[in-house]
Amino acid sequence: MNHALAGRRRGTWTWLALLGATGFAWWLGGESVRARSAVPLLLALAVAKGVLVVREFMELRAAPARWQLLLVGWLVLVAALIGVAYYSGVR
Amino acid sequence: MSETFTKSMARNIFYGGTVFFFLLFLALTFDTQSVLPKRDNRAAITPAVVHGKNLWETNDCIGCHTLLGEGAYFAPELGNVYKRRGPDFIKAWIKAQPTHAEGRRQMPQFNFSDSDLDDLVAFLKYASEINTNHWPPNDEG
Amino acid sequence: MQFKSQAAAKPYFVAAIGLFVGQILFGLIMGLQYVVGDFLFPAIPFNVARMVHTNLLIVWLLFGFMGGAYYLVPEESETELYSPKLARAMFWVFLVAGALTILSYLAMPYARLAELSGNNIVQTMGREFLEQPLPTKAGIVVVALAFLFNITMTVLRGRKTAISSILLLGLWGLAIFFLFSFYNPSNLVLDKYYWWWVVHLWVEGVWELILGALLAFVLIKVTGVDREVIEKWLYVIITLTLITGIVGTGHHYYWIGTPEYWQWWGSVFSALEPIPFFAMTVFAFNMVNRRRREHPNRAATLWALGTGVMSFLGAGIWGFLHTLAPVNYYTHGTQITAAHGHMAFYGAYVMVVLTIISYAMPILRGRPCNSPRAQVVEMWSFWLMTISMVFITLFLTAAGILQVWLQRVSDTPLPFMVVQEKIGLFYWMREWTGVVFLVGLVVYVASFFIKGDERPA
Amino acid sequence: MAVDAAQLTSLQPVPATAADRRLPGDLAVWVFILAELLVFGVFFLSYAFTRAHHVAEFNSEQLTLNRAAGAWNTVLLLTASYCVYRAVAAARAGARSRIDLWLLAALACGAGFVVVKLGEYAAKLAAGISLSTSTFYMFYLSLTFFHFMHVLLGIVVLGVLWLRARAGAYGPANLNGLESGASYWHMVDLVWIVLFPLVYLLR
Repeated sequence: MNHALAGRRRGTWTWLALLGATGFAWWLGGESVRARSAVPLLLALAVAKGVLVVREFMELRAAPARWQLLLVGWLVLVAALIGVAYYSGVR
Repeated sequence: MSETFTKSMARNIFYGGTVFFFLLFLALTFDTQSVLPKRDNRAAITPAVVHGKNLWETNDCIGCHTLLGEGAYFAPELGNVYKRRGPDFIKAWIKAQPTHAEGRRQMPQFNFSDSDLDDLVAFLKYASEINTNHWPPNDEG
Repeated sequence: MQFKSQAAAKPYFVAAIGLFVGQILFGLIMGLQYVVGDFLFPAIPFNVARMVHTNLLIVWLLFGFMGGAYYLVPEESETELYSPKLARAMFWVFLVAGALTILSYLAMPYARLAELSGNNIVQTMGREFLEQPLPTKAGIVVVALAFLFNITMTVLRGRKTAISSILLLGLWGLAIFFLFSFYNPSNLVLDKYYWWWVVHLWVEGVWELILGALLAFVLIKVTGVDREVIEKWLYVIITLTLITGIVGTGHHYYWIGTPEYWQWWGSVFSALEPIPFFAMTVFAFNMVNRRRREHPNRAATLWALGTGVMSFLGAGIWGFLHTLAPVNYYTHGTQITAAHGHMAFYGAYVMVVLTIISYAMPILRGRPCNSPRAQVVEMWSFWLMTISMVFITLFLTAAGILQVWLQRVSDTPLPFMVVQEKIGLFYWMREWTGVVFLVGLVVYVASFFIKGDERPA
Repeated sequence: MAVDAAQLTSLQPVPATAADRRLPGDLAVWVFILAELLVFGVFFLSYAFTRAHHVAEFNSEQLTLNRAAGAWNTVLLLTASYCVYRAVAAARAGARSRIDLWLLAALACGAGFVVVKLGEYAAKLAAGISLSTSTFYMFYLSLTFFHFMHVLLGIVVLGVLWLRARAGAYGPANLNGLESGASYWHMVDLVWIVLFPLVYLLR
C-alpha cells in the first residue's frame, strides 16, 4: 500500500500548495499592492494552480499526453490572451 | 484505446447538459422579463396600437417588409419608418398603392379606412420607440 | 422491408417530394419578382408567394420527418407500428389541411382569410412562418398528437434504442415548442421573444435531434458499423448541439428590444454552434470510412455525407459569418440572412429528408436499392441541386454584402429600394441558378421512374 | 486478487510505457469538459478585451466586489476538489467505507461555496445591481452565475456519486462513474481558478 500512501501525500501537498497560492493571490489583488505590477504574477499564479489541478487532481499526469497538453494549453492560451488584453488596455 | 467511452455516460451527459442549459436559458428569460418594462415601450400600447398590430398581422405585412429586422427582405424596414417618413407620408403612401410602375415591385391596395390608417401609424410609432440598442445603424433601416 | 407497417411511410415520402416541387416553383416566382417587380401582380403578390414557399417547406419537411419516423421506428423497435390505420388517416388529414391552407393563401386576400378562419378568436396569424390560419394550426396540433401517440406506443411496445428515443424526444419537442405559436401578445417585444421559441428552438434545437437520429439510422444501415459506436457519438454530437444552440437563441435577441447582455450571451454561445456541425461531418465521413460492408445503395450514402458537409457549411459557417453581435448590427435583416437560411435549410433538413427517402424508398418499393442507372441519375440530381444551392448562397451573400455596404455602412447611406436596384445583377444570377436547381429537382423526380436492371451496383 | 488490482491501479507515478497511460473517467465527460472550457475561455476573453475599452469603469467597479468572499470560495472549491481526489483514491485502494465520507466532505465544501456566493449576490441585489447595470456588472454576474450553475450541477453529480458510493457501487474494478464525476468537479474548480483572479483581482 506504499504507493497509495505516497499518492495521498502528494495530493495533500498539492492541496496545501494551492491554498498557499490562493492566499498569496488574494494579498496581491488587495489595494495595498500596485495593481499593474501584480498582473503578470497573478496570471502566472493562476496558470500554476491550474496546472496543479490538471496534473494532480484530474490525474492527467498519468493520462495520454495529449489530454494534459489540451488542458494546460487551454490555461496558457487563455492566461496569455488575458495578459495581452490587459496590456492593450493600458493608455 | 486508452479511454473508456460508454453509451450510458454519453446519454447521461446529454440529458444532464440539456436540462442544465435549458435552465440557464430560463434564468436569462426570467431576467429579461423583469427588465423589459424599461425597454419595450409597453406604456405606449393603446387600443389603437393593439388594433394596428392586428392590421399589420392580418395583412401579412411581414411577408414583404422587415420589422426590427425580422421578416422578408423584399421591401423596406418598417421598425423605424415612423422616424424616417412621418405619419402623413406613411398614410398617403399606403393609400396610393399599387403604383403600377412597370417592372417595379408592387404593394397591394389594402383598402384601409382612415381610422385603420391612424391605428397602423400608431403601431409603427410604438414600434419605433422600442429600445433596440441603437439598431438600425441609420435611418434607411 | 422488415415490417409490413413500415409501408405507412411511403405516401408521406411521395407527398413530401410533391410539395418540394411546389416550394421550388414558388421560390422561382419570388426570385423573379425580386427583379421584375410586377411579375404576376396582383394575382400573386410577393408576400403570398413567400408564404407558400416557406409554408410548403415546413409542411414537406414535416411530411419527411413523419415518413422517416414511420419507416424507422418499427425497424428500431423491432415491432409493427402501433396503428398503421391511424398513420394512413393522419396522412390524408394532414395533406388535405395543408393543401387547403396553401390554396386559401392563393385564392383570397390574406385579411379575408383571417376573417373567415376565425383569427379574431385567437390572433395567431401574420407572423413570419406562422401565417397558418387558426384551424390549420389546431389541425397541426391534432395531427402531431395522433402521430406522436402512434410512434410513442410503438416505441414503448418494442426495443428501445438510443436512436428511437432521440427521435422521439425531437418529435415531442417539435410539438411542444409549436404551442408557442398560439401565444401572440400585443407587446411586440414579447411577441418576438417567444416567436423564436418556435422558430429557433425548432431549427437549432429539437429538429436537430430528428436530423441526428435519421442520419445515424441511415449510417448504421449503409455502413454496417456497430450500433454502439454510432449511438454514443450521436449522443455526444447532439449534446454539443443543444448546449450551444439553446442559449444560442440569444443571437436573435440583439436588436428586438431585449436587454443588451444578450449580445454577449448570444455571441459566445452561437460562435460555438459550428462545432457540433463540424463534429457531425467528421462523424459521417468516419463511419463511412470504417464501413464493414459495401451497401449497394450508393446514392443514400452520398446524401448522408452531403448532409454532413452542407449543414456544416450552411448552418455552421454561414451562420457564424453574421452571428457575432458587432457584425450582426450591420447584417441583421439583409440578404445575408437569406443566404444563410437557404443553405442551412437545404444542407440540414432538405438533405436529411432526401437521405432517408433515398435509403427507404427503394425498400418500400420492394428492392434493396435502385438500379445502377437510376442511382446515377439520382446522384446527378444531388450534384445539380447541391452545387446550385452553393451558388444561390454565394450570390445572395454577394448581394447582402453590397446591400450592407451601401445601405448601412456607408457615410451616405442609400435608401432600401435604390440599393435593391443596384444589386439586381446578383438577383438575376440567383434566379438563373434557381432554374438549375429546378432542373436538378426534375432529374431527382425522374430518377424514381427509371427502371433498368435491379441488380446491385 | 482484489488487493493486487487495487495496488496496481493506485500506482501514482507516471506509467512506464504509453500503453499504460489511461484517461480517468469516460471519454464522453472529457468531450463535455473540453466544450465547457471552450465556452468559458471565450467568455473570459470577451471580458478581458471588453475591459480594455473600459479600463476605468472596470477598475472602479471591481473594487466594489467582495474579494475576501471570492478568496474563501476559492479555498472551498480547492478543498472540495481535494476531497473528491481522496474519494477516488479511496475507491482505488478498495477502501469503500471512506469513499462516501470524502464525498460528503466535498459536498459540504460545495454547499459552503453556494452559501457564500448567495450572500454575495444578495448584497449586490440589495444595492440594486443587475445584469443591465453596467458592462462590468453584466460580466461579473454572467460569468459568476454561469459558473455558479456549474457548481450546482457539480453538487448534483457529487450527490449522485455519494448515494451510489453508499450503496457500494465503486471499487477498484468499477471506477468509471466516480472518475467521470470527479473530473467534472475538478473542471468546475479549474475554471474558477482563472475566473477568480480575472474578475476579482486583476486591475
